Amino acid sequence: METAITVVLFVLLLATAIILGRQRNLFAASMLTGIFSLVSAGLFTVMEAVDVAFTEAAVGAGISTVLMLATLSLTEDVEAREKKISWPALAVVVLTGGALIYGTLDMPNFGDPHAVVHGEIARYYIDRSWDEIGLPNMVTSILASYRGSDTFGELGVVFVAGTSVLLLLGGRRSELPASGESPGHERPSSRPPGKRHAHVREMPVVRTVAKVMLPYIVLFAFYVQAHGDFGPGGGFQAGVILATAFILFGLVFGPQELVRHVPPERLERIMAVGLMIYGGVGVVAMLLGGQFLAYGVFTPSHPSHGHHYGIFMVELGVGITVSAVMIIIYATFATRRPSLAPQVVLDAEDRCETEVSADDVPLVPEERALRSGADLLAEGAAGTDAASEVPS
Amino acid sequence: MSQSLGVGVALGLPVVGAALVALAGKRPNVREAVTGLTGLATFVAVAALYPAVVAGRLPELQLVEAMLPGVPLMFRVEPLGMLYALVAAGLWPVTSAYAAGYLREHHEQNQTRFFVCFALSIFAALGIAFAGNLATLFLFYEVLTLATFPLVTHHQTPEAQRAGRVYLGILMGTSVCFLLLAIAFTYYAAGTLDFVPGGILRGHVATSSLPLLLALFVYGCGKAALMPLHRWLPNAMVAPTPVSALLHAVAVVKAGVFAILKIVVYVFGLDLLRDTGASDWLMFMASVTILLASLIAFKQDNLKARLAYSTISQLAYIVLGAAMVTPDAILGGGLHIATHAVGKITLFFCAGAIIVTAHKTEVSQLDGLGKKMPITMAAFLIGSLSIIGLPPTGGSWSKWLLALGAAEQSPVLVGVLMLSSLLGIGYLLPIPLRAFFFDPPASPAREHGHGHGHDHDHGHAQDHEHGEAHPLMLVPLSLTAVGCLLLFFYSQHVVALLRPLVTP
Amino acid sequence: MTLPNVWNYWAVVVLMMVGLYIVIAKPNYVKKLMGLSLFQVSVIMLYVSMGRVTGGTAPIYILDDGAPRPFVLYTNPVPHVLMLTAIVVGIATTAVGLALVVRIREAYGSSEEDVVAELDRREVEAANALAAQRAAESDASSATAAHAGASHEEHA
Amino acid sequence: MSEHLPILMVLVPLLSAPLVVFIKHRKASRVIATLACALSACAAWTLALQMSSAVSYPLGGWRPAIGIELRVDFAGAYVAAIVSTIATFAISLGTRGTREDVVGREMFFYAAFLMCVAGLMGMVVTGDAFNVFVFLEISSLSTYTLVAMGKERRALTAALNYLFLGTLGGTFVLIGIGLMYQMTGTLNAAAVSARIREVEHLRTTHVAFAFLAVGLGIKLAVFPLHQWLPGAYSQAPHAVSSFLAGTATKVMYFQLIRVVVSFFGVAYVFDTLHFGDFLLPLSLVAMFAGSLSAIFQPSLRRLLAYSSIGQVGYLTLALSLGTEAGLNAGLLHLGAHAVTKTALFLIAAAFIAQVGDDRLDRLSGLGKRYPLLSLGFVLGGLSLIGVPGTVGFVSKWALLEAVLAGGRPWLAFLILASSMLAVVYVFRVVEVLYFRAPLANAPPLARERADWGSWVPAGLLVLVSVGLGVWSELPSEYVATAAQSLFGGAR
Repeated sequence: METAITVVLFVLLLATAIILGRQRNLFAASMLTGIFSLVSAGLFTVMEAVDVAFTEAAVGAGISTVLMLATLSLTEDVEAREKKISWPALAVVVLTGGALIYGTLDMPNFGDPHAVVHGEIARYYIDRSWDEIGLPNMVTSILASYRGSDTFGELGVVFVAGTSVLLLLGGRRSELPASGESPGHERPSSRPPGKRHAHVREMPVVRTVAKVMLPYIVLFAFYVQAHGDFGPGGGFQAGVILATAFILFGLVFGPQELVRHVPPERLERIMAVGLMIYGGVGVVAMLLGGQFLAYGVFTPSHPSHGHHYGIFMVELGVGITVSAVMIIIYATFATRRPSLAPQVVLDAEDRCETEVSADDVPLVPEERALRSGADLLAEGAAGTDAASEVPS
Repeated sequence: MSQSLGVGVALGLPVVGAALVALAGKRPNVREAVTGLTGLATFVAVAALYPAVVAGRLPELQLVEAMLPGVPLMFRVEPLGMLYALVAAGLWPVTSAYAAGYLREHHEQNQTRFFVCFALSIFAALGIAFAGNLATLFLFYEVLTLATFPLVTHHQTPEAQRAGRVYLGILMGTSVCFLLLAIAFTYYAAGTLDFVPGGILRGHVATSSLPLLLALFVYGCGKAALMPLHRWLPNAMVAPTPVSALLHAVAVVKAGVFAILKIVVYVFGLDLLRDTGASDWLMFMASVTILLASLIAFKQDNLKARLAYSTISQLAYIVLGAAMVTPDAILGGGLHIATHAVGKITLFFCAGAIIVTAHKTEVSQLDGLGKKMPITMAAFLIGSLSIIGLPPTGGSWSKWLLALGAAEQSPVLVGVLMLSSLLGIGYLLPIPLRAFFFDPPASPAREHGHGHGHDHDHGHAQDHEHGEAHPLMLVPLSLTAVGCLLLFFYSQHVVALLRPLVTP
Repeated sequence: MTLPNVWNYWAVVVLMMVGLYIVIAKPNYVKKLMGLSLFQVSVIMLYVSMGRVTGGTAPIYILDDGAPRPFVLYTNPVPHVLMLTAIVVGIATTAVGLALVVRIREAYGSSEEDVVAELDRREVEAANALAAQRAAESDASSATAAHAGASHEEHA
Repeated sequence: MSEHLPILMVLVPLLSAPLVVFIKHRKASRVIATLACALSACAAWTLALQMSSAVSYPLGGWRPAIGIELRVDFAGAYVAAIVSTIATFAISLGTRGTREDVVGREMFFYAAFLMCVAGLMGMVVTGDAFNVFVFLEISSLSTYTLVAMGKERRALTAALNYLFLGTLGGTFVLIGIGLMYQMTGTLNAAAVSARIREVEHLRTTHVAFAFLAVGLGIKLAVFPLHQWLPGAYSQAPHAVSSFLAGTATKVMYFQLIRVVVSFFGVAYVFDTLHFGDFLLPLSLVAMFAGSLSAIFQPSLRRLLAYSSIGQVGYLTLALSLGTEAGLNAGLLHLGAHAVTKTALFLIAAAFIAQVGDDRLDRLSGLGKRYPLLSLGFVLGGLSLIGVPGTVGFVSKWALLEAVLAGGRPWLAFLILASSMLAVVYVFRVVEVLYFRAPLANAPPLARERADWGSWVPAGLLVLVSVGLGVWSELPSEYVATAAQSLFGGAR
């Protein structure tokens, strides 16, 4: 049974991947990446990797898709031209794949419980983590305590991502629209006249549903944050979910509105705070005479309690930074004021020709800036045919 | 202790001089005064070491514990180095006086850079002379190359830059590719780099690979200008004449042959070479170089170029002496370092004086010059005799000793020496002869209508009146000419100094 | 020889290679990034597969009144932990990459590799041409200077 | 406190980064960043000089292999000291040469820089395979951004290409770690090397090593995988290019050594896999191709970047010998080249600050105008060539001895021949600086005043590279013990 499901999922994944490779319309392609992540999340669940599945679903299917759409709203939304099959690339791929296949030949059977991987170390975690730390979710114990510094570094990566995006795109925010009524209303559509589609933000249903949903999403985020010790979840997933709440808000009511309510300056500080909390916990442990991140020293009498406190704080730090960074990244992308630089394409003789791509024409910057992934989604069809107007 | 201090002083003075010169750059008089004074002081400091060396108490100075693992940066003044240092340091003040006159007459640019690099080259030469092990020798060898590079490219004209590239390419290339390789191999094989009387290689290197190692050393010392690595020397003649004089007759080229001699004596050891015959091929190459270079010198009309090729051939004498590894040959080679230095620097001084005073660069233009510049041409005559090896000049002794050594080895080599001396007569003596006994050309344009763009350049220079060279040039060249004669009478001291090399 | 039962590793490898091919072969930067994330997700699958234990449950203790039930077969939790980190790295890389793509689109007016490369090549060529021209001019002047110096040296 | 040194040298920059962002003050952020690097350097040096044997630091108090262990041996301390010191020198350049929109948001620049330092330091000190990957990604990600901050728009493409290649490299490393973990069931260096014996005949193990080697090879710019390097080095802001030139490839090289020696073991890698036979030819090609293309570069920083590719060739060549002497030479050259190349990039930065751009023809005849800078470049260049009296010579000498001890004199000759190419490209610059007439029609200088912010560190590094060339026993002895302890008993 399980095998059957796995096979089906793999087939789906392969199909998605190949279509993604051939798909020239990048909106569709980014949708496909989202689908790919979702299906693989399913695969992870089948393989009992619930935390991974959870995270992959939240990140891969959620955040990264939104980011790609936001990017596409600032760049072309279609590949210039189908490239012939590239033999060198194929050679590299075949070589690498061949090496990997060759490597699998001496692997233990799939799912073999006696494989070396499941040996001493894994045994130790499974057998001892309950007594040493006392959390039902082993993943959380390992992640936050046994391999705590990995997670610290992981948080560092998130922080770097936030910093980098701010450094790269934070420079040019499109200024806020005249305050007062929330934007999105009676704004001229971002589409050239003639092919005007209903604007997502003008759909009362969407706005109402969003209004209703937001609190629950936030609530769920806090639940995941708190429940990470007992079930799948934890700071990272919680942070992402919290961020998605804000991102949804941004999508529906416009990123300008989001930025107005959640000023990026504050977010930047918050994102720093989370990392400092995590490091701080470790440093405190050092000051109390233990090693970095040795939570046991908090309550020498009863180390496992110390671990509870430590892990709680650490997860908190993770949640804070992750959510802050995710919101920052989305907001920075969505509020980036695009340049009206005309698109440059290669003509037959590889001489560059400059020309204005179709959807640059009718837009003034502010408006274009306000378009975000969701609109483009709603106008997916229009997006494609607008794109197909780009001579290639 | 005081001895090692003396070594330090001798090495330090040129550096100090360079610094002072750089500081005094703005005021030429101060600058040249400083140069001259440091020159004299250095000579005194070097000479002060002489008694100790003769007495066999070799002064030592160790600067750094381990410049390389197990290899200190240290100096030991042994006889050969003493001789080389004396020659270099002794001719420096003379040359700097000459250079002062020459550069001023010549209105050269960048004179400060010139004098600074000059002092540094002397520093490097002394370092090579006193080097106590191969690593130290190599260090100063490279310093010498780098310090002379700006002197070669001094004029900064495209051709000067081209010459500079050849110079750096050959000298640095050979030293990095061959010499360093040889040194590294020596260290790997023998475990030490010290100069030890009797050599350090015996029993460490297979007899079959000895010739190869010797070749790496000999051609690694590209400064010895042994064919086929001689191209850089004629190229370097674009440099101002004082440079050609001191560096390309004394410091640089002698550094090459000196290094070869020192390596043969203290790294290989005469006995080892004699037993294995590893240096036979070198005798051949040296002989070839001697003859070929002399023949080429014949064809050179440009005075400095002719002198350059004569230098190449004379250097090969010393290499030959090293290759013959008989006591007399070694002594002769060592002595030839001194005699050829004095003789050749005289010739270059004269050539420079002629260029500056009479604006003549070609041999064929010198007819009748003896009347206008008698002293200069007389000095030139003496120098030529010394180079050829005729009495009453020092050159005769070194040639004699070399001939003795050659006689021990094989009659062919004696023939080579004789032949090359004849060639020397052929390409050197005509110059003073023309100067004294030919009539000045009525119109050089007619006489040499075929060749020499120079003639047209100098067409107007021919008739402009000039007398003897500027005293600042005349005095030095007379001094060195006298030196050639003195060496004839006092060369036994030099031989006595070198004797320990061959009698361990 | 009997092949070990590793067919799903092979499936993973195939997915990986599709991603890799997209990264290398596709000219569009966004597409490349998509391929990159495909590649990374497949690597995650590789890890998760190696952590799988047939019949094992998710690595969360099954508690009977506050104590873990004995003799339960759990999946190996370590790969899961590692892959949580890997996922984060992946999204971080994607974000930075996309930001760069946006900047490039603004600077070059294109997000296609070959176009951008072409534009760069021209920029370089133009700079070289300018330099060559500058050098030529000043060489002309310095040559005259040098000649002056040379003749100087002869008719001083 | 001293037992915490290993983690401190990572933690100080890693925690200063959020601090900088939190304080959000332009001047303060620069001061904090410099202080953080300096502190981390102090920690590294103290550890390096006081340690008597390899130091192990169990993070979280868990015993190694259960938790993550930081493991610093002599070589690690040596590399860490170099990295943090060079970071201190490089950061002193501040945000010179960054694109204009950094102005006002310097704190993010410094934060990214600090994270980059922290990542590299972390890679050096950690003894856990996956932890290496995490820190690798920290440093890489911040590096991409920092490179993109360069002035010209080509910096952006350079950064993105680096991102693609670098991420592929990182993912290859990840795959390699995964297969290694699958075969040994542990991620801890010591534990892995203890168990590799049992599985070293398995094909999976071979592939694991192959992927680790290729992945690190990309980050290390081993010859065919070096395309990212010239763009990244020549386009990045000055602080970044100086820092990367000195450290990035070096740390990766150290990681490769660790993978070979500490994880898989020399015997397995060289006797079973014949890794040397793959690495040696690549190194030779790199030595010649890198230096050769350096000769024809129109701009100073591209020239230096290509020379770096050549120098990496020496490093990998030393490793490919698979002997302790080779390791010794490699570590020596790592330090020597780090110091020299950073000094040269700092000098290039100073020239750019004065002249405006680093095209060679713009530098003609500046030797007289900037005697100090030019002299510095000459000395640095000599050390690059390996002229005696410079630290470059010491390492080249060690390399020669190692090669000769390996019984391959022809290899020694090739090394020296390739360093002739270094002579060519260095003296090409020297010629331009000293023996060319200044451009008659040169545009006016960008700035007249001396730019001490970059002159002083450059001068210091040049002095170091010359001083250590003469008093070479200081580095030689330490590195000898390092190589010995790293290699000890490996064969």
